[in-house]
Amino acid sequence: MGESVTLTWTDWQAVAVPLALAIGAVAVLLVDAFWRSATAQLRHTVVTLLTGAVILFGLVFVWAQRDDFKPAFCRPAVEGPAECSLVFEPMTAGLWAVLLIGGLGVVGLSAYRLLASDIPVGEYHFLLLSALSGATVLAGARDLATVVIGLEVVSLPSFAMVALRRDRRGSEGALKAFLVSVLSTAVMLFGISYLYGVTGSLYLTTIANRLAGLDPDLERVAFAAGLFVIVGFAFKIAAVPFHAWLPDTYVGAPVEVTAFLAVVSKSAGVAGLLVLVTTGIAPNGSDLRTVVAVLAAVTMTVGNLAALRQVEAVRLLAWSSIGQVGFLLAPLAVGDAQAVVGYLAAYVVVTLGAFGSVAVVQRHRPGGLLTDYRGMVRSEPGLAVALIFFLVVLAGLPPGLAGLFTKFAAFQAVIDAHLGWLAIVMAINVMIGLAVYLRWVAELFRLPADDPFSVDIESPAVAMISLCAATAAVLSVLPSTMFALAT
Amino acid sequence: MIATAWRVLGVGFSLLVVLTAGLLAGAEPGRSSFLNSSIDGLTLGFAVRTDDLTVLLLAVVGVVATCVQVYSLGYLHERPASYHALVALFTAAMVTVVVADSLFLLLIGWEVMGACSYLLIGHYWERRDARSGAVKAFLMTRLGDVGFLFGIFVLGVGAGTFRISELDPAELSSGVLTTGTLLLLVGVVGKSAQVPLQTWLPDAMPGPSPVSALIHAATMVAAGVFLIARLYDLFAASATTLTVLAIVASVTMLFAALCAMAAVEVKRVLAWSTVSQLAIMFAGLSLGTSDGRHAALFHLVTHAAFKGLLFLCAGVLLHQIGSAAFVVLRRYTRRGRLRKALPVTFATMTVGLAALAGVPGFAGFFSKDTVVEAAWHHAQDGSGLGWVVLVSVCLTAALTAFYCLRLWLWVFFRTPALAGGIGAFEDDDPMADLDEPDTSKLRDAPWVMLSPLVLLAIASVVLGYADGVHLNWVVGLVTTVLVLLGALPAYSLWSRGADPRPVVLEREFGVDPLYHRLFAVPARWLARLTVAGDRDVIGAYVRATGRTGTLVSQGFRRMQTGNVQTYLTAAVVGVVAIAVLAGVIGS
Amino acid sequence: MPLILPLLLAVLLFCIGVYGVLARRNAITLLMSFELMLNAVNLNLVAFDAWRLDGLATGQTLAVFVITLAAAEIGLGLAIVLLLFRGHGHVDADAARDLVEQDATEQRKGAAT
Amino acid sequence: MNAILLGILALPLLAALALWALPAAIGDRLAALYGSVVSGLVLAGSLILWPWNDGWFAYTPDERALRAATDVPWIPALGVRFHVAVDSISMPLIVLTALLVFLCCLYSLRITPRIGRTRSLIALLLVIEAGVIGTFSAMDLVLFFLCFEIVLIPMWLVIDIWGDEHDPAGRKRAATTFVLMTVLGSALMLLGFLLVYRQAGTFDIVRLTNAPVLGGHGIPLAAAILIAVGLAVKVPLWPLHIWLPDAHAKAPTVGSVLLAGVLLKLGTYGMIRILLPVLPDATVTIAPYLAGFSTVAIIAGSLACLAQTDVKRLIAYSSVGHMGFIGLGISTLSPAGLRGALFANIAHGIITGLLFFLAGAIKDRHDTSDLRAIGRALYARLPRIGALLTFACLASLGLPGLAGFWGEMLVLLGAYDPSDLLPRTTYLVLMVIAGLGTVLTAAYFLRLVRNLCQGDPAEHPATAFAVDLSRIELITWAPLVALTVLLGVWPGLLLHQWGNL
Repeated sequence: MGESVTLTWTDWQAVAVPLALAIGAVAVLLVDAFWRSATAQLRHTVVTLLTGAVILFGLVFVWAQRDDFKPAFCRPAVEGPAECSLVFEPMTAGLWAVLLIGGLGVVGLSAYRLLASDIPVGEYHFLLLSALSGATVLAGARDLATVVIGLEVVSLPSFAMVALRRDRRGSEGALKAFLVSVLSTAVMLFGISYLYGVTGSLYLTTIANRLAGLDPDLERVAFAAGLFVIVGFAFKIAAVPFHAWLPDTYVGAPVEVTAFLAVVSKSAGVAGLLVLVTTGIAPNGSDLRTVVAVLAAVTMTVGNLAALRQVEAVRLLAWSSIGQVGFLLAPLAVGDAQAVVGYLAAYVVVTLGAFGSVAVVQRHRPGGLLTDYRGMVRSEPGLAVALIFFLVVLAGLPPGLAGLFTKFAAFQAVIDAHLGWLAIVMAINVMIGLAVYLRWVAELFRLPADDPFSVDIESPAVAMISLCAATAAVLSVLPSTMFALAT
Repeated sequence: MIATAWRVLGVGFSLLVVLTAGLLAGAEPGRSSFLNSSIDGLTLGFAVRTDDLTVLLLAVVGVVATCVQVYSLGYLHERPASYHALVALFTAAMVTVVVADSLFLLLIGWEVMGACSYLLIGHYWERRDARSGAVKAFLMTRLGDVGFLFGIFVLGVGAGTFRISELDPAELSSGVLTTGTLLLLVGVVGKSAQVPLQTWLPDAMPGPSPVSALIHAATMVAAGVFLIARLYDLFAASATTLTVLAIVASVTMLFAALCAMAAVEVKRVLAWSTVSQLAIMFAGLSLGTSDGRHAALFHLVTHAAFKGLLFLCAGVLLHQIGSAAFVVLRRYTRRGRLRKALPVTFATMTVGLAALAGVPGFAGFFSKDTVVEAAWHHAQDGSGLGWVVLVSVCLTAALTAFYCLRLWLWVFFRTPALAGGIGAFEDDDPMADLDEPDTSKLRDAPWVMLSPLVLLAIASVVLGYADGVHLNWVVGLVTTVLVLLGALPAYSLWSRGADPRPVVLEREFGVDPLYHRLFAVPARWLARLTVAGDRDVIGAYVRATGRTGTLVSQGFRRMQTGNVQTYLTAAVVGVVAIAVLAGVIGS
Repeated sequence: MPLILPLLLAVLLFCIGVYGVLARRNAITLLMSFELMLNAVNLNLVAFDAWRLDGLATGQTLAVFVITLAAAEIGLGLAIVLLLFRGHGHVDADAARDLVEQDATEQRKGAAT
Repeated sequence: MNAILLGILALPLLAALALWALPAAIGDRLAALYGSVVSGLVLAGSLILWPWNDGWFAYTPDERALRAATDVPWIPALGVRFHVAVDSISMPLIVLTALLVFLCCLYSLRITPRIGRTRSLIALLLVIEAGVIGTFSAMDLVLFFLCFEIVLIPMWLVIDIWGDEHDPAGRKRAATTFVLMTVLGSALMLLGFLLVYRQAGTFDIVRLTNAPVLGGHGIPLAAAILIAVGLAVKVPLWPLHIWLPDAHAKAPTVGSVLLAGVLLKLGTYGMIRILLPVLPDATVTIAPYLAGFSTVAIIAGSLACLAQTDVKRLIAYSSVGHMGFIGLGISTLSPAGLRGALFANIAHGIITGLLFFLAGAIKDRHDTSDLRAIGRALYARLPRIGALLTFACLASLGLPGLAGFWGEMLVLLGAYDPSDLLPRTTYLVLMVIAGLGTVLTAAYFLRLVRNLCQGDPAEHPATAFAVDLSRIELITWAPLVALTVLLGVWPGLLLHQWGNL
């Protein structure tokens, strides 16, 4: 019988951010629910500011503690180092920063006049903050129970957000995401149960230690269990072949929510998988890593190929995000946290920007076809240049150096791990990915357009897109900032 | 205005060359090098030298070029600016070859000449035969030049220098020497139109006649002879090369003379005669003796005079009548008009033909005899090569006399037997259905054209005595007899009005079609094959990649059915698949 | 009781759950199938806990978590199903196909109009 | 000094950004003038920077030859530094780039593609210039890769937007093929760089040159192959050349000029700068194959030219052959061959630039580049352009006395006497084949002159708008003609640069 777990000041510090987000979530809900007298604009603005403030607090907190190592909810282990449920360390800081920046971006995209008017503001922000809270927990989790809880706290609000508009499309999208996710949770839990069975612990470090000295008979069981856990996350991040729900859900949800799914939800999944792979179930040299590498190769290839002929902007982004996840999985498969976090950072920023731009266009042209963007470089030069920049970053070509260097880091990680075949697949996918994005860029440049897109863009959108572009530009010039997120 | 400037420049430049030759005559040999850069111990750069050979060639080039430039003032009316500029450039290139002491400088002149000849032969680019002749000239000489370049590599790398004056046969291994000189010989064969690269020269005849004169007399083809004379130490040190050269020369001189016997156009006869005469020079050089070299150079000089003269004469015919085909000329001759209307041309051409045929007293007689004599001496020294050369030169002398006389008689004289008929050339008369030509306006060319003729005609006689007359009477007698032996059949055939031309000779041994079939046709096929390969093999892969991408993409779109249970099924199947795959990896 | 029996039962339950998810069309049935799967997990956890004599009772604790989680999921699931029913008038999971990509030609037509 | 280098790197980029910031309404002429001034400044800067006689730093002690170096850490996490410097390997290419861009801008003062949008075109040209100069001065593998890629999207846009206006689908396809093949190649090249990094622990070219990755098999060989393939796409070496004819044929005149004159050199420069010094042993292993493919490129390119019916395609294919010579020169690993390759780089840039200018002029005047549609007897209709075309063709076929000769001659000399580590007999065979390739080269250029310039003018009457050489054309082409002659008669001008090679 171990000693009882007592909460210390360090524990509180480590969970401060998730806690603050959760409290913020409740506060937002309360404000929206009980302050009915204010005008919609005022209420919306206050809610936005409140949400933003909470997330900003989290960011500042992360920034202040970025170099610290703060384990929380620890107890001395039977063997080996202390077992902790949640750890704040530099990698966590990097992941939290990415998640929070993503959340902040989504809040910005959901500012007044941007968010569809039929979405209840309070619930929306409540769900957003809840999911963020879960995401941060997931990124810091060091035991499987916390992982499961964190994952669910991210997922369930996301589905609610997809369906928040309460229309046919939203409900269908939510249903698809929900069903696939629940199946994945069940599979993952099934795997966890076996993992627990063979190792007798849920703490990742302990599992890692015990896996090393496992009875060979049980090794197969442990491997299968680990596989199930990874497959659970593969659903979450929509790795092929567990991706099919993603395009439909992305198209069905409001664009802001899609941005949320693509940025926060997906990052959370990657963060969780990263934690699992690096600290727990897939130690260096494990066959599970090979499985992840295979998943990476298949995911990026299928994602990019499917994106090749899409004619709708959101669907193209959906498929391309699958491709991007493939690229993320590649350094993940070799346990290179730095490359993963860096990639995630660039991905989050430009995906936000891209969805922001798409949201602007979609609000005025609901069709959402790529042809709607024709000639925009002349009619809406600012927006077009920003969008082109985002796309080029996603493709990983100059001037989008942020994307180039994150891909570079991914290549480097893979090469250092002697996965030559994966590197070749990645190289081919760089080409396919470029083909995907160039089609869109070409539309933007095509002149003359019959009916060019030209509107008065809402100022919050301008601010958000400019911010994303500026951040991406800074990351391009100083790519080391991205990689400094997790050192 | 511009044309006038270029005319002045052209004539002036040629005169300058003559003047330079005059100034350099008797001066101390000198050398200097410039613009050098060194690569890996090899110096790559330019160098010039002046010595007797240089001066001799400069004089020849200068005089012929001056004659051609002056003659062209009257001859050429279309696009004179580019013409005169190119002739000047042509001359300059030859001068470069002559003064070069660096193999690369020599190569520059060598190939610029090729380019100039291409451009000048194609001067009448409206004409199909001029176009193809020009291309052919350039390509065949270029083919030889590749060998020439490789020869430079072999010798230069072997000797560690590209300076001609520093190439010492004693320091070169015999393998390098033989390979290098043989490769150089390839270039020479191409440039001087020897067998097997002989076909371009006759086809180059559509060019303006003065250009032909320049090419055949002083530049281009003479460069080959000059080159061997310049590198004579090297060539003489390699017995293999000399043997090859002798065989090439012997075959060429007979081949070309035979072709000339059946040609039915003045310029074509002359072109073949050039090939044949050059072969005589090469034969002299192939002896490997200083006598032989001297004989060859002597023949080069006299040949420059009479061949230049002959081509300029042919130019007059072309200029005044519009054609140099036998059949056209016969239309005038059968009325006896040609000789009377063009007295100066007739006279000078007679001199030229006599010199070419080796009629005693004319320059060609002496120079050819020197070659024969050198060969004779060499043969007496016990050289088989000498005998080969001797026999072939003697035979060629007879054949030369035949075609010269044939040309002279058929062009200028009525045939009593034909009683005013055109004769044996009627078959290929392009104007057979035309009316009789109006001969009344036919008159000799203006004096600006005739004066070079006269000058060269004088040279064609005088030059024979320039070297001092040391005639070997036996040799002289033998060659004279041979000339007579050659001339008699020509006369008797003419007087009977017959001109039997064996088909094989008329087709020039079928070499040209053979080359066409051997090289041009396969090249065209290969070209089509390459294009098709790019399009249907390499390009097909690229296109197929793109199409596969599109198809796969469409496939993925199809798989996106919208049915969530399909997705779930796919996912479960995916789990199983990954489990199986992992099992495979794990085991 | 040997460990193998509850494990076999759990596998059986899980497989029935998977079958239900794949074979049934009614969304409610699907939710029930998920319940089955999660309960299989619970069974596993408790069985392993008992087998291992885990002093921390980790397995049981996680089982409680899973029960809570399942409740939350079903709650949200039912809400979504209700929404689906409101929008579509039925609760067939495989009949909700609005979001499937239209055929390219149709889309072009749509863009033209 | 390093300020100048940084200046000529930054100036075009900033100027391009500034140009885009200007309103779209500014006149085409003004934009072109702006571009001319900027690129003129870059040209001036590059001329000031030209180091005389210092040679390649790989062959000089103490890195004396490296000039204008700037070396600051950039991304420490990845081991990437911002390290730029020039030596006499890169400097002539930089000057060539600056010159060609300058001439293109100057040309655009009067003659622009019919599609218009000159402002953007000029800006893209400036971006390309910055990228190319960056590639030529990068001393860090990652920076090299980066600059290598900078060029892609602008060039893609240039072809996609301003390309052949009669064939929108074709130009789109050409642009996409170009960009995708190059991106795949450069991604593979990046893999090679990363392998080098894994072996040597640095991306710095200077350090790698001083302490190369030795060993001719295993990882160094894999790295060398990957790098060579990546660069070969750009060169382009047969059979990776398939993007080239379309891209050149469909691109606008200035695009073709830059594509052929400058962009192709990135590949060969990379081979000389990276492959040889960094992976010396592995390069020896792959050199014979490289030489073989180069020779095939010479022959295949020339043969393909013989069957072309489009003047721009023909010139494009001729680049395949010429670049094959350069590849052969590099693969001899001998001083003569390398210098030949370097010289031919410059000469090809000048001559093919001129040829594409001429082809563009002919195309503009006839609204097609199809030889059959243009008709013959250009000498009669456009005598000056015809004469210039003939001149350029003669230069391009390697006529001694013009710039095209020396490079190819030195390449053949290098093949005659290759590095001692290489199989000489193989190279002798390749030399002979390449020599025959020069004859084929002559054949297709003469065929071009014959089919285009010569012919009976009566059959091909002049079109009404056919204006012979305009003043702006004269001004832009004159430097190229002059350089062709100057380098032809004085090759030492450049050869001196590589003194200690």
